[in-house]
Amino acid sequence: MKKTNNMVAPWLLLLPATVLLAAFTHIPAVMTFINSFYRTPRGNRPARFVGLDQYSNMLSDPVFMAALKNNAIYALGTVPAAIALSMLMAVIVNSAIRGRALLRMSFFLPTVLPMIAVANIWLFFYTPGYGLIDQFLGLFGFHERNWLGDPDTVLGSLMVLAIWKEAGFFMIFYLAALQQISPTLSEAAALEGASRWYFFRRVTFPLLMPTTLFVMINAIINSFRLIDHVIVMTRGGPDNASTLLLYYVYNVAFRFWDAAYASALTVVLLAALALLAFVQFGVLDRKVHYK
Amino acid sequence: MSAMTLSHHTREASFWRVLEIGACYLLGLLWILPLFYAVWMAVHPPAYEVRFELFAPVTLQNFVDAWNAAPFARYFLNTFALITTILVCQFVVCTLAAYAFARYEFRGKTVVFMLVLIQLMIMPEVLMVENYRTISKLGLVDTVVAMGLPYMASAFGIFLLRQTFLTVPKELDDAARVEGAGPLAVLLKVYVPLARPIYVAYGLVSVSYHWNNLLWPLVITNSVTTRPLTVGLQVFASPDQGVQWSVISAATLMTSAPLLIGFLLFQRQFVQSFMRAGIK
Amino acid sequence: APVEISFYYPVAIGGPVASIVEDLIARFEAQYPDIKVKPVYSGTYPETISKALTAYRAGQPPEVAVMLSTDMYTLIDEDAIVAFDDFVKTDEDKAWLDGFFPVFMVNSEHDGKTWGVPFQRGTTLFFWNKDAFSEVGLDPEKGPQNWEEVVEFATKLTKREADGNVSRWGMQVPSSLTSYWLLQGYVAQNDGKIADETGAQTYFDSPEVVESLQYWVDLAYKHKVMKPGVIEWATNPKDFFEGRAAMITTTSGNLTNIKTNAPFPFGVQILPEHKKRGAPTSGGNAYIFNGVSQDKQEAAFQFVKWLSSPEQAAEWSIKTGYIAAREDAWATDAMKAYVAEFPGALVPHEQIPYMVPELSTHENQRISRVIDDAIEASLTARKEPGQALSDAQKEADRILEDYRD
Amino acid sequence: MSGIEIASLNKSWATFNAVQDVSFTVEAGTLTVLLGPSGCGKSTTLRLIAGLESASSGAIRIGGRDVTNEPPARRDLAMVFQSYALFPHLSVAENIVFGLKVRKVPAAERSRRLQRAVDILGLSHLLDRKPSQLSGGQQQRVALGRAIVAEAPVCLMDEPLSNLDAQLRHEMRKEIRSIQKSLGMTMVYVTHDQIEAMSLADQVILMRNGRIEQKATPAELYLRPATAFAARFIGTPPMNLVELADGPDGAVVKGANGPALVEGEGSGLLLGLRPEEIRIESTGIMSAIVQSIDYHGADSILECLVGDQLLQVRVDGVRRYAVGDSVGLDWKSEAMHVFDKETSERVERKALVSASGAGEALALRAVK
Amino acid sequence: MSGIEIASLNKSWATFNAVQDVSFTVEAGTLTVLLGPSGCGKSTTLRLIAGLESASSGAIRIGGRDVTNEPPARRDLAMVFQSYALFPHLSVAENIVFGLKVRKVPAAERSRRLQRAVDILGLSHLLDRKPSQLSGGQQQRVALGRAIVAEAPVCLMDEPLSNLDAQLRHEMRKEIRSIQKSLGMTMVYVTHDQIEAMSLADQVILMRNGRIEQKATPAELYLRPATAFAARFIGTPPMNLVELADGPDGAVVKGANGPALVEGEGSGLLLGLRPEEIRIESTGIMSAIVQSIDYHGADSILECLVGDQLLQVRVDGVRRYAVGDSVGLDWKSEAMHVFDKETSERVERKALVSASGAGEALALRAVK
Ligand SMILES: Nc1ncnc2c1ncn2[C@@H]1O[C@H](COP(=O)(O)OP(=O)(O)OP(=O)(O)O)[C@@H](O)[C@H]1O
Ligand SMILES: Nc1ncnc2c1ncn2[C@@H]1O[C@H](COP(=O)(O)OP(=O)(O)OP(=O)(O)O)[C@@H](O)[C@H]1O
Ligand SMILES: O=P(O)(O)OC[C@H](O)CO
Ligand SMILES: [Mg+2]
Ligand SMILES: [Mg+2]
Repeated sequence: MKKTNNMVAPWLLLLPATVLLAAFTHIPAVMTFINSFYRTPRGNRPARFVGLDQYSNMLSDPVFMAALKNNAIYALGTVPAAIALSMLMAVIVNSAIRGRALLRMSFFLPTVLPMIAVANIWLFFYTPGYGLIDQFLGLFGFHERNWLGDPDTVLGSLMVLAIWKEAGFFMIFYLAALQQISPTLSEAAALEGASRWYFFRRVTFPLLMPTTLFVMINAIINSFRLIDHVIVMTRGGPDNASTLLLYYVYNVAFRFWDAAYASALTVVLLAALALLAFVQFGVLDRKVHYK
Repeated sequence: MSAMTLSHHTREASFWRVLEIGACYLLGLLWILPLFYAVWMAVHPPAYEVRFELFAPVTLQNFVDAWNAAPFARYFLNTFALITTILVCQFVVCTLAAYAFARYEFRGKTVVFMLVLIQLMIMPEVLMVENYRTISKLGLVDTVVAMGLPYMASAFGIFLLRQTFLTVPKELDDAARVEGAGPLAVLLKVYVPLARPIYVAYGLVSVSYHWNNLLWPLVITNSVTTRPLTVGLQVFASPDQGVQWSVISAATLMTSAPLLIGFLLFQRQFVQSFMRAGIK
Repeated sequence: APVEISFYYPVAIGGPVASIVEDLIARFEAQYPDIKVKPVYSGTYPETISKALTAYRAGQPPEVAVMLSTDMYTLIDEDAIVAFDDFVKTDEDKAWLDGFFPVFMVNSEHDGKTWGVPFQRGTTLFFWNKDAFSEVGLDPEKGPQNWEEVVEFATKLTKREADGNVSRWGMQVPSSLTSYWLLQGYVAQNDGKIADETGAQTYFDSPEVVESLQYWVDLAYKHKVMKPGVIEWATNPKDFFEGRAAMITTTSGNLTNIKTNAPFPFGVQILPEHKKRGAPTSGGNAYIFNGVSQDKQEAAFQFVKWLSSPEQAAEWSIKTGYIAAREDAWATDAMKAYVAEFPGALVPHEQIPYMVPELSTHENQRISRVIDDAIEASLTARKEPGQALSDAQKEADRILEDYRD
Repeated sequence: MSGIEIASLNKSWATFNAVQDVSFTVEAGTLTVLLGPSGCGKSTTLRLIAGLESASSGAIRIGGRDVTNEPPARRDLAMVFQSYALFPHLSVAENIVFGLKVRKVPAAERSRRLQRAVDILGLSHLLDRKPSQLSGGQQQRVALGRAIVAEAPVCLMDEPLSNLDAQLRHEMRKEIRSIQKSLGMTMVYVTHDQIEAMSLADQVILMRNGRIEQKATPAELYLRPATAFAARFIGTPPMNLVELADGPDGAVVKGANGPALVEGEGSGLLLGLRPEEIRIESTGIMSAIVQSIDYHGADSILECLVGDQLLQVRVDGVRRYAVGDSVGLDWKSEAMHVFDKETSERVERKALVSASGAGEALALRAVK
Repeated sequence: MSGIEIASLNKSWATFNAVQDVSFTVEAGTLTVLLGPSGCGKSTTLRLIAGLESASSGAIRIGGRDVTNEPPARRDLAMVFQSYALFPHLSVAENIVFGLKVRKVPAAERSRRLQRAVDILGLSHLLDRKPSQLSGGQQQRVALGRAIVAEAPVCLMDEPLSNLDAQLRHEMRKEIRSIQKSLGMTMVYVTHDQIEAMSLADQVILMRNGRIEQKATPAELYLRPATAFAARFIGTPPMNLVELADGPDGAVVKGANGPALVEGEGSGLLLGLRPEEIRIESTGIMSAIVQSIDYHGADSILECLVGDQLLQVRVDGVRRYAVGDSVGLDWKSEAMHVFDKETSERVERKALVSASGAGEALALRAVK
C-alpha cells in the first residue's frame, strides 16, 4: 500500500507543472514538430506533406549556416566569460570588502533593466566617433570604429553586451550557493594555511559545481535564446554577420511567415540544445552532487 | 571566507591586496557605468547626450515626455497585477515539482525531468500561435491570467529549486520526517525556508523577466486595462525617425524605477535573507 | 446595438499618436453612432503584423489594421484580408477611392483589386547642414542637385584630422534597416526598376540597379566621403545633429525631429537626380480583415473611408508628419495654413510626381531581406555590388518561382 | 504498547554491509542500549528502525504492526540524531517544538512541554538563539529537547549525551530514564559510554561489524560476557585476557609458575580477569611485579607482569606502590572468565582457586 | 618552542560574554586541557587561540610572538573541530592530507604521514569514502587525522574523541599523548571527560561561565579543589557536599549527631567528601542508613542518609547491602575538604578525626 503511495505522491506534486507544461509547451511543440514535415499553408494553398524537404533546404540555406556559425562563436564567447565573471563577482561580493553593497548593486542592476531598453542605450554606446566606447577608447588614441556596422566587430559587440547583462544575473546564484557553504570549512582551511586562491580552487569551486552546472546550462540556453538585443541593435546584420539561430527562426516565423520552415529550424535548434544540455546534465549531475 | 580572515588582510594592506581591491572597484564601476550614463542622458536635454559638462542644465522634460507617451499609470498597475499573479503561481507550481524531482525516486523521473528541461530551450514566441489558440479556447484573451499562464510552470524555476533542494542536508529532512512531518510539511518547514535566498533570487529574476517581457503580452492583450508597461515602452523603440536617447533613457529609468528602487530598498533584506538561511 | 470593430495601429513615430487616434475615433463615433471602434495599439509595424496574423490564425482577427503597404502580398497569400472593391458601391465611394495619388495605390492594388488604402505614408528626403556648407565655402541655401554634385560637395565637406580620423563625413545614407528602400531611390534616379508590379519578379541584377548600388558603395570606398560599413538607421539623424555628417538622406518622418533638434540651420529638399528625379514611397495602409462577419466588415469600411477622407487625412498628416496621400487633402484649409507656417512640410508633396512604389512582392520580407543582405555585403566590402546583386537575384528567383504563372 | 521487534535485518550499501542479520526485541516500556565500537552499525540500525533507511531485507515491527515499509512519519517515534540535525533557520524554541507544530499539538500544551523540557535541559536562557549561536553541548541538548517534548511511544537516541560533561550527563541520564519510565516509552539508545549503557539499560545489545555479539542485561553482560570481545569491550580498563597453558593439575597462566587456576587443559584458552576485580594483597594467588602506574584521579591502574604477560589492576586512589615492587594478586573464583582462543566463545570451567586475602573485596554477587 | 600565553582575553557577542578575562600559559611541549560544563566557553577560547574569532580584548602570544591580530594561517597550528569540519566533496584520504597539500609537502612525505595516521586511527579501509558515507566516530577520526598529519608545533583539539567508544578512546588518547610528546607539540585540548583530562593533562584549566575557576595539575585539582564548584565538577559521582553546623568541639555535620569533624565553627561551611574516599566499615566515623543502591558494573553507588543529608558512597562490585541497612562511614582526614558556603572558596581547617576502620583504603597520598 505504501509502495503505491510512494508512486502517487511525486506525480501529484508534478501535476500542476506537467499540465501547464503540456498545454503551453509540449503539445504546441509537438505540433511544431509535425508542421516541419509539411509546407507552410498559405491562404489558397493548403499544407502539403513534404517529408524532410525542409531539413534538406537548411543545408543549402546560407543564412542558416551563417547563423549556426555565429551562434557557436557567440556561445563559446559568452558562456565561459559570463560564468567566470559571475563567479568572480559573487566571491568579491561575498567577501568583507568595503562597499560590497554598492558593488553587489552595480553588478546586479543590469539584470533588472529591460533588454530592449538596454539594447537601445548600448546602441548609442557603440555609435562610431562620439559613442561612449569610442570616446573612451579615443582617450587612448584609438581611431573611431563602426562597431555595429562592421562584420568583424558586430558579433563581439553583441557579446560584450550579453556578458554585461548576464553576469550579474548568474552572480546571484553563486552568491546564494556561497552562503550555503559552511564557514567551518573555510576556517579549517584557513588554519591549514590555505591561500584564498587554493581554498577557492580546492573547496569553493568544487562545492559550487552544482551551481555551475545550473549556470552553465542556463547560460548556454540563453546564448541561443536571448535575441532582443539583436533585434534592436543589428537585426542580424551587416550581411548576417550577427544573425543568431533564434533570430533567424524568429524572422522566418514572424516576418517570412514560413511556419513550416521555422518549425524545422526550431526542431534542429532544440535538438542541438537538448543534446548539449543532456550531455552536460548526464555527465555532470551525477558528479556534482556529493551529498 | 569568513569576515574576520579578511579583516586581518585589510589591516595588512599589502600592495597586492590594494591592487586586488582596486580591481574589484574598477569592475564594479565598469558595470554600473552604462547605468550612470543612462541617468546622465535622462536628466539632460538631448544636446548633452554626448557632451559631459558638469553644469549642463538639468531637466525633467525627458521624463515628462516619456510619461505622456502612453498611459503609464495604468500600465504600472497592470504590470503589478501580472507580476504578482505570475510570481505566486510560479512559486507554488515550481516548488512542488522541484520537490518531487529532488526527493522522490519514481519511475520515469529522468524522462519527465528532461521534458521539463526542454521548456528551458523553447522560446515561448515560437509557440505563440498555438498558445494564442489555446488561450482563446479558454476564453481568456486580453486578461492578466492569459499573459501569465504559459510562464507559470517555469522550467527555470523547477530546475533552480531542484538544484537547491538537493543541497539541503539530508539529516534535516530526516529529522523533520521523524518528527512526524509528512512530505508537504517537510517541504514547507524545511526546504522552503532553507531555500529562501533562492526564492528571493528567483523572484527577482522572474520579476525582471516579466517586467520586461513584451511580445506575448502585446499579442495576447488588446486593452489599456490589461497591458503591461513594456507595451508602453515600445512606443520609443521604433527607430523610423531616429532614436531619442534622452527620452529612451528616461523611459527606461521610469519603467524600471520600481525595480531599481525595490532593489535598493530591499537590498538589506535581500542580502540578509542570504545570510540567515546559510547553514550555520 | 452598435457594431463593434477593433482597430490595430502601430506607432512608428514620436508624438502622442494614441491620443490623436482616440480623438479621431471619438469624432467618428459621433458621426456614426451605430459603429463602435476599439483602438488597439499594437507596437511597431512588425509587431502589428505578428499580432494581427496570430490573432487571425487563432480565429480572432481585428476588423481593421494598419500595416505596411509592402505586406500586402503576404496578407493576400495568407488570405487574411479582403479587397475594398466589394464595399465600394456608391459614386461617392468611387470618388473617394480614386482620390489617392496613383503612386500610393500601386502597393495597394493587385489583380485589379484594391486591398489596402493609403493611410500613413512617407518618402525619403535629403537634408544638409547649412553651417557646414558655409564653412567649406558652399552656398548654404542650395543643396546638391545630382549625383556628381553630391560627391563634389561631400568631398569638400569631409573633414579629416591630422591623425587620419574623420571628424565629419560629407554624406551619409543609412543602411541598417530596409536599405533596399534607399537603394530604390538611386535606382529610380538611374531610370531603373527594382521589381515589377506583379509582385513576383525582381530585377536586382539589372545594370541600373548594379550601377546605383555601385554609386552608393563608391561614396564610402572610392570617394571616401561616407563612413564605411553599415550605417545605423537610428544614429543617422544624431550623426547629423552632432555635425558628424554634413548631408544625409532619411525618411520624411524625420522632418519634425530634425526641425526641433538640429542645433544649426539645415536645408531640406527632394532627392538629387541622376538620369531623372526619383524616390520611393513608404509606410502603412489600412486593411480590412477576412474571417469576420459581413456587417463588421461594412462598418470597418465606413471607418477606413472616413479615416482617409480629405479632412482626416490632412489632420493626420499635420499631427504626425506623414504625407497626406490624396490631393484634396492638400487643398483643405487646415493643410494650407500648416504649410504656410512650416514650408518644409511641402517638400514631400513636391516629390510626389517623381515617386515610385516601394518594393513589394510575395514573401515580401524574405525578398527584402535578400536584397538588404546584398546591399550590406557590398557596403561592408565583402562582395562586389555586381556579384552581390546577382546572388540576390538568384535567391529571389528561387523564392518567387512559386508565384509566377 | 509499542514494543519493537527486529527480525533478521540487513542493510548493505554498494560496497558494504553495515547491518547483518540483526534480530532483537525491545519490550514495550523498556530501554535497550545499542553498544559497540565505532562504525559497527549502531546508527544504521537506529535509522532502519526510524525508517530513514530502507532495509535490504528483514522486518521491523513496532507495537505489533509491520512498519518495514512505512515512512518515518507513520512510525510515531522520536529521535535524537548523532549529528543533532538542528534546523539552522529556527530558534532553539522553534526547533524543540517543531514536531509538536507538525503534529498540531495545541499551543498551550506545546508551551507547557517546551517549558518542562528546557527546564530539564538548562536551556531556558537560550530559547531565542539560532543553533549557530550555541556551543556543541547546547546544540546537543536542543536535539534532546526535541525528542523529549515529542512524548512519542517509541524514542530513538543516537549518542544524545556525547558532548556533555560528566555531571550534566549524569543528570540528563537520570532525566531521560525517568521520563522514559514515567511515560512508559520504549527506547533504543545508542551510546559508546559503558557507564551510560550499564546504568540505563534494561537490555544491552552489543554489536560488532554489523552483527550482534551479545544480547543481555547489563549485569549479565558484565558478569558473563559471551565472548572475549564482549568481555574486553565492557569495563575500563578492559578485562585482562591472559593465555593459559596446560599444567600438571589444571590450566595455568602461560609462562608463569603459578598455581592451576581452572580444571582441565589450558592450551588454546584465555583467562579473563577484570582489573577492578584483582586486589593487591600481601599474599595473593599469584605474585607479580609492578611495571607502571597510571594515575586517574579517583583510582590508579597498575600494570603488573605475571610470567610474560601483563595484567592491569585497578586500585583506589594513589597507593604506595612503586615501579618494580613485587606484589601479590588475589581474586575471587567468580572473577575468572575462560574463553576459547580460537572461537572467542565463553567456556565454562570449574575454578580451582579462591581469594586468599583477608579483605572481603569481592563479596557474593547479588544481582540487584 | 611554541608556548602559548593568553592575557586577559575577552570575547563577547552582541548579547553575551562567552569568555571573560581569561589568562593562562601553556608551556611549550606540554598539554593543557580545558575543562568545564557545557557552554562555559571552551570552544570559544580555542577558536580565539586559533584566530577564528577575533578577541574583544586581550592578547594571545604564541612562541613569544603576539598573534592577536594574525590570521589563522599565520599561527602555524592545527585544530580538530568539535563539528569535524570535513570537506564533503573530498575523500577521507584527501581530507586528511588537505593541509599538507596546501603547505606543499612532497607527495612521498604526504603519503607516509597519511599512512601512519590512518593506521593509528584505524581508517585504512575507508580511505576512498566520502564523509557522508562514514559513521559519526569515523568522521571524528578523520578530523583527528587531519590534525595529526599536520605535525604543527601547536595543536588545538575540541572534544576530538567524544564519539568514540571507551576502548578506542583509550587507545586514541594514548596515541595523541605519545605523538604530542614525541613531536614536542604544544597542545590545548578541550574535553568534557574528566578521565581524559586527568590522564592526559599537564595542566587542567577548569572554566565556568566564561571565567577560569581553577588552573592546576590534575592531581592538585583532584586533591585540592579551589572551590566547591571545582570539587564537585571533578569525580563521578561528584564530591558530596554536606552542610556543617557549630558543635561543642568543632564543626559537625548539620542535623546529625556525629562527632566534631573539623576545628572551629561550622555554620556557613560545607564539608566535601568524595564518594570513592568513603569506606563502609562496621565501625566508622559516623553511622548512616542506606537509602538506595545503584549498580554500575564495576562498582555501585550507595546513597546513605547522614542526619538529614544524603551522601553518595562508591563501593566495589555489588555488595550485600540492602536499602534500609545501617552502616558505618569511614574516611581519612585528608579526604575532607572544607568550603565557604557563601563564596564557595576553599577553607583550610584542621581535621579532628581520622579513619577508624581497619582497611588501608586511603594510604598516604603520593603524587606520582
Ligand atoms: N554566535 C554566538 N552568539 C551568541 N552566543 C554564542 C555564540 N556562539 C557561542 N555562544 C555562546 O557562548 C558560550 C560559549 O560557547 P562555547 O562554544 O565556547 O562553549 P563550550 O565550552 O565549547 O561548550 P560545549 O562543551 O557545550 O561545546 C555558550 O553559552 C554559547 O551559547
Ligand atoms: N552511505 C554509506 N555508504 C557506505 N558505507 C556507509 C554509509 N554510511 C555508513 N556506512 C558505513 O556503515 C558502517 C556503520 O555505520 P554506523 O553509522 O551505523 O556506525 P555507528 O555504529 O553508528 O558508529 P559510530 O559510533 O562511529 O557512530 C560504518 O562502517 C560506515 O562507514
Ligand atoms: O518611416 P516610415 O513609416 O515611412 O516607414 C519606413 C519604411 O516603410 C521602411 O520600409
Ligand atoms: Mg553512529
Ligand atoms: Mg564546544
